Amino acid sequence: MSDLANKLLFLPERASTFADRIDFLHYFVVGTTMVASAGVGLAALFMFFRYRRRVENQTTEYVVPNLKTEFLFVSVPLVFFLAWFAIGFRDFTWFTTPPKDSMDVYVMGKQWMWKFSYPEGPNGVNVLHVPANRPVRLLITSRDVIHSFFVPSFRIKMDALPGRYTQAWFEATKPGTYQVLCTEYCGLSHSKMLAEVVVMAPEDYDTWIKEQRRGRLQDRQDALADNSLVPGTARMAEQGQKLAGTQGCLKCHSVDGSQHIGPTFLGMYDRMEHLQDGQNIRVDEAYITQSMMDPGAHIVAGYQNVMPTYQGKLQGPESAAIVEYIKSLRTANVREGASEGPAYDPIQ
Amino acid sequence: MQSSHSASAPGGAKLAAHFASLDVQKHAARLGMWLFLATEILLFAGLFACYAAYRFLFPEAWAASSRSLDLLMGSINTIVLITSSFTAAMAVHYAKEGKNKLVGHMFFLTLLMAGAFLVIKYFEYKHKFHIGTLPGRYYFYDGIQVPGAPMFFTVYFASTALHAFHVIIGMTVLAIIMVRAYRKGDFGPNNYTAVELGSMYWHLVDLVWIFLFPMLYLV
Amino acid sequence: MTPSSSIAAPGAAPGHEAHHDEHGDHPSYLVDGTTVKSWLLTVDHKRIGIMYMFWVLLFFLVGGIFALMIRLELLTPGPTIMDAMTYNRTFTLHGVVMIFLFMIPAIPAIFGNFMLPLMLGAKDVAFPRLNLLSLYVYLAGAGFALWGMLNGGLDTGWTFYTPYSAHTTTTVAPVLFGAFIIGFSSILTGMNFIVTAHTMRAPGITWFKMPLFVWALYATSCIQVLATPVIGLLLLLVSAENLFNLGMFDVARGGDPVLFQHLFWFYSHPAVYIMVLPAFGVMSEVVSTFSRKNIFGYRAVAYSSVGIAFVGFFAWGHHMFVSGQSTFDAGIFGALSMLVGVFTAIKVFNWVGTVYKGAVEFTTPFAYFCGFLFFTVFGGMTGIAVATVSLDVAWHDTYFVVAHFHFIMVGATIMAFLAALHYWFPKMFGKTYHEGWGLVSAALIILGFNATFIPQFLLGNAGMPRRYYEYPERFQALNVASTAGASLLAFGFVIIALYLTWALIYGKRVDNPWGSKGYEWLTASPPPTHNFVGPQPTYPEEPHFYVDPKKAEVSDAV
Amino acid sequence: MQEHHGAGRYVAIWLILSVLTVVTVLTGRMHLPSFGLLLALVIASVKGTLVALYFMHLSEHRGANRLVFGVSIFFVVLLISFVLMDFGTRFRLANPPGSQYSDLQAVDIGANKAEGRFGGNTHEKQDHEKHE
Ligand code: HEA
Ligand code: HEA
Ligand code: HEC
Ligand code: CUA
Ligand SMILES: [Cu+2]
Repeated sequence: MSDLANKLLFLPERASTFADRIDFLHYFVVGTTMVASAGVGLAALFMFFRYRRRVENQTTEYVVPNLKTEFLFVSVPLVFFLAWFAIGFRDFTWFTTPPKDSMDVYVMGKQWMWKFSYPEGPNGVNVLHVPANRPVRLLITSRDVIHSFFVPSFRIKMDALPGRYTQAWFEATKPGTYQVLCTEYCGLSHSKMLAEVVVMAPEDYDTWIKEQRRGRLQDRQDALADNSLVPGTARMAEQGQKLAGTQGCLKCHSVDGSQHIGPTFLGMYDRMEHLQDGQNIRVDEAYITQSMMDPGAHIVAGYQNVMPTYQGKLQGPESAAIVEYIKSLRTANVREGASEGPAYDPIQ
Repeated sequence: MQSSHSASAPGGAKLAAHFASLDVQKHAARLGMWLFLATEILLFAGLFACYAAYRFLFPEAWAASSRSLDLLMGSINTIVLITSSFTAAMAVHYAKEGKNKLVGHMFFLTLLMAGAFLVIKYFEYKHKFHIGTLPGRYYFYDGIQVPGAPMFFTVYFASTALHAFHVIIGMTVLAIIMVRAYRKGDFGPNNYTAVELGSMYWHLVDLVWIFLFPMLYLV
Repeated sequence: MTPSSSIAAPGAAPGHEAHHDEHGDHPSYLVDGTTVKSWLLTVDHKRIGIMYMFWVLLFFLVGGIFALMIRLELLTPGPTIMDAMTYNRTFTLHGVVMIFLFMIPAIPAIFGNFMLPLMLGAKDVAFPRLNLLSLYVYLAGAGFALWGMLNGGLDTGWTFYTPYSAHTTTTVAPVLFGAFIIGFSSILTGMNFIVTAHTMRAPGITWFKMPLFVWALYATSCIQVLATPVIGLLLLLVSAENLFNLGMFDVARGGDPVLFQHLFWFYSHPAVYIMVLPAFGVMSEVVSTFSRKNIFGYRAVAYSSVGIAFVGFFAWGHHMFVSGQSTFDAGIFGALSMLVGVFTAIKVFNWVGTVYKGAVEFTTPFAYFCGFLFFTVFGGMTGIAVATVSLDVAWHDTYFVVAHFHFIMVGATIMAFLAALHYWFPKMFGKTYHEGWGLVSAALIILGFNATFIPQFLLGNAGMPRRYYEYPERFQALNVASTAGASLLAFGFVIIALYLTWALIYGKRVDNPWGSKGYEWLTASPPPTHNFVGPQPTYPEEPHFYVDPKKAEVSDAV
Repeated sequence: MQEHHGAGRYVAIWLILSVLTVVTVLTGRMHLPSFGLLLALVIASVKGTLVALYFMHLSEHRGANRLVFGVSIFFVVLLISFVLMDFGTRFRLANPPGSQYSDLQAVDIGANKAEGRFGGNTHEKQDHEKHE
């Protein structure tokens, strides 16, 4: 019965205890909505047929409601609404108070990918492994702007706020793979900020995490990752790498840390660069773009102003791809991994 | 068709064609002004909410930062503004009696004190730019080393700047009325709405400061 | 002129008033001065209303074109007609234009301006020059916003959430500043209406004899005056953040983005009632006129307008259930949101009660009323659904929310806007349109509307987030349905634009084609410049009094 | 409709306001521990009321004006109190780090001495990983 309702309402598969809890209320509310609106609509339609105008300038009776009617108008909806509120709020409190024995996973949203890390490792990108039938608490944060972690099959959602944690918990009920979507607008690739939750049978999960912690099967993570879910940024960085080659950036810039005609790309993103005129500047997206379009604007101390401009030679998306590439070469001077606490890089 | 002003009632007051009577017109003007003042109050409400939120979160930073402000200058400014409010109230008093010259004088005093207020504010700002108690990322003061301190100065600058902006608007309004009192001298028992509304605006500026002062200087 | 004389011959050929413009002693406001200057510098509330109408419809067209671009883009899961950046700008501008430039001024500034003084028996609004100023302030703000849109656009969504809005490289400041300025226009209109209602009522029109449209406008104006300044300040703070790094919401220094959301919704939730209350007011007039009945439960409807305006201020946190706001606050806001629903329900039931024992004529405005009734209940009840805290965890920021607010903004407010346009078209221009075309396009619009937005509810259930440029393939079928519906909807609007323009020029002359006994119909159509000729008309017991005077027996029950 | 009072009344109000200012400065200087801000705000409200009632003649204006003023103050209080309630009761880690309602330190949001944001916050990156 509820499967049929789910189909009719296009609800996704129900795969968490929270989903089991709220779906009934969902049918109740949506059902009442349909009945009430159809009822009001039909009542109006009926009255229109019943009380059609028969003569022009027809006069009518003066009808006013008595107190009982008005009381009915107020109390019937109020009873429904308060009941929904009561049930809804009870479930919401349940959702916002994770059980004591839940397992913690740190989630970090970042333009435009999700990172997951377990308190004692491992870290992963865009794939979250959890055991079925055990409560899991997500401590969610963001590195840049607000994101929101949404798993339709679990019916859960929680915003990721930069520089602080929010929490959400769930208990998955059946093994499988479920999609994670970002539901707070976060910029260009908001719609590509997808990830997935892999729910494993508890025993499988235990062996999985043991292997991960032993650090032997590092690439297993990648094998599990569905390629179509690799975030746009990753693809962009790849593209940027190609472009850097074809556009000749790599003739002057190394990617291994060695100095060449220009400063190395390795670790360039987000470092403080000392300029010729004595100023310091943080290398960010804007600065990198500017360096490509107008290289003479800021000269890095110790280098010549020989870099050609790429104004007009690179399309917008191309330069963005190169920026992503350079960003992907950042070194560990920025704290990685949510398990170290919320790190926040202001996007300057 | 564009005849919003037509009939002229005794006492110099003009009755616009669409109002029933002078009394109604005055009531309308006052009510309009109060509504406008309500919008001003709610404009500052946003800042008060930011203030309250951050003060709630960072009480130590608030206490420390507020002590770095110059209480003497702040207190002087408060007295100055209260006094200017008093002269503005007196202007209405004289307007009702038709003493246009005194109305002008009172507003002149008000303007003078408003000027003084701004000058003192200027020195306070200058000092802050000097020692580095500035909003957000511009903050470079070593004296206060508590999280939240830059936030205090963000709130400080946002609210005092918005207030100062209101002071300047108020000064413009009062200056116009002052000139009218001196030049035309047509205020009288039946025609003092302009003076009254202008001074109401000024009182609001004062009112906001009455709250800003303890909030910023006396936490 | 007595009331009875003005409504003696409904739908009849041109009454004597209609000829005034020809012999010129009391020309209608439309022809009293024909120079451009006489329009641009007018202080006549009616002309100001007409000028607003021009601009507001223009911005509706702009917003509608953006909407169609969105729908086209979402036809396929991948890129269809534009790139991601353009899409993000498109939905932002769609939201900004529709809300700030179209919906907020739509009914109050056009029909409110035009009808309010007529309904109160006043010669004008209390501050005619402020009224004109509000128009120019609006245009200045719109100019700023458009300039910003053309010079780079803005990609934050209409909610401007920080920290994204503080850091995006698109042109945030001009658009925000434009919206800030438009806020002043909204405040000016609101102040004017409140003061007008307080001071300019003609003798005999007491508070509880005011037409319900006036009550609705009054409540709307209170919200405008009290809420708008808060967003004004907020827009300034965000611009300052974006331009100078003021740091009020700067996370790295202890700022809190959720505080931004509190301030934003403190305005924007009441603002949705700025958009819908005037619509409710219009519908109260329409349903009375076309069922020739006094409003069932006049006082209840009047009070509920004020009630909605008041409790509307207590509900803002329901937009932030999963934003990191506390559970406690979520509970309070969730509970208080329910109260708004009760007040709206009172209105809905009383409208239905008005049709009861009426004498209904099914005309274009009444067709829109029927659509409106269904959409309001459905849209409103889905509002209650998303206000149910636990359910919103799943629905927040999905297409379910998009469908909810379009149901109530397009479904309720635009239906009311169209009803008002048709109902008062004869009042404003003294001419009438072709009823057949009216009904056809109403049918198209109601159908197209359902086809556009019902699939979106299902999309939301299925889990499609909003503001998505690309989406997983499983959502495509419903998106195609929605796009198809949108084209039907657009088609309906084009037909309306055509026949109304035609009617403006060639329409049949009429005075009071509906035989309405609303107060605004007591004067000629179109009204003369000062609204009344000669002494002020005396006002009957109450507006919309269609009782046969001979057997004025009053049945005080249902 | 409006009575006309002598100037004495304004002088009196002015004197009271000045005295209250001095009082609030003095009590403010004492840095009263918990109720200092409260006291200051009470004094400010008294002053504000005086200004509104007498300088702005609210005491003589019609009810509608009083209603407008009262309602606007009410909404200010509403806004502030709901916002504070949120901060006070939300999940602690969701409050800004370094604040009194969060268990996280300011360094967690990237503040450090070198960049001169909060200055020398001595809590180095430490054992805050274990939130319990
Ligand atoms: C005109 C505009 C308008 C109106 C009137 C409303 C009305 C309501 N809205 Fe809506 N809303 C929006 C415009 C509007 N909304 C917009 C634009 C957004 C999205 C903003 C964004 O994020 O971009 C939004 C989002 C929104 C949310 C946030 C969703 C989310 O992001 O997660 C919520 C949550 O509570 C909500 C609730 C409500 C409620 C409770 C009402 C109530 O007022 C509805 C009351 C009406 C009724 C309840 C119908 C009448 C009832 C009956 C006839 C009774 C039926 C009988 C029985 C029960 C027996 N709205
Ligand atoms: C009043 C407000 C309003 C109105 C009327 C509309 C109308 C429409 N809206 Fe929109 N919409 C919003 C307010 C509104 N919207 C807001 C606030 C958002 C959120 C933005 C955000 O996320 O930030 C949104 C978002 C939004 C989205 C989600 C985008 C996303 O999240 O990715 C979609 C998608 O389908 C959509 C579609 C439509 C459609 C098809 C219409 C159609 O109903 C439009 C039909 C209209 C026309 C086709 C115009 C036809 C006009 C004429 C032909 C001219 C007539 C001229 C004369 C009479 C002179 N809207
Ligand atoms: C002819 C050699 C040359 C080529 C080709 C070249 N660069 Fe450079 N680049 C330099 C030099 C030299 C500097 C340092 C001087 C300056 O800042 O302009 C530099 C600086 C930069 C900087 C600023 C680095 C910093 O640390 O501040 C960026 C970013 C950059 N280049 C990106 C690129 C990209 C992307 C391309 C290819 C599309 C490219 N460069 C091609 C020579 C080159
Ligand atoms: Cu991340 Cu949207
Ligand atoms: Cu809302």
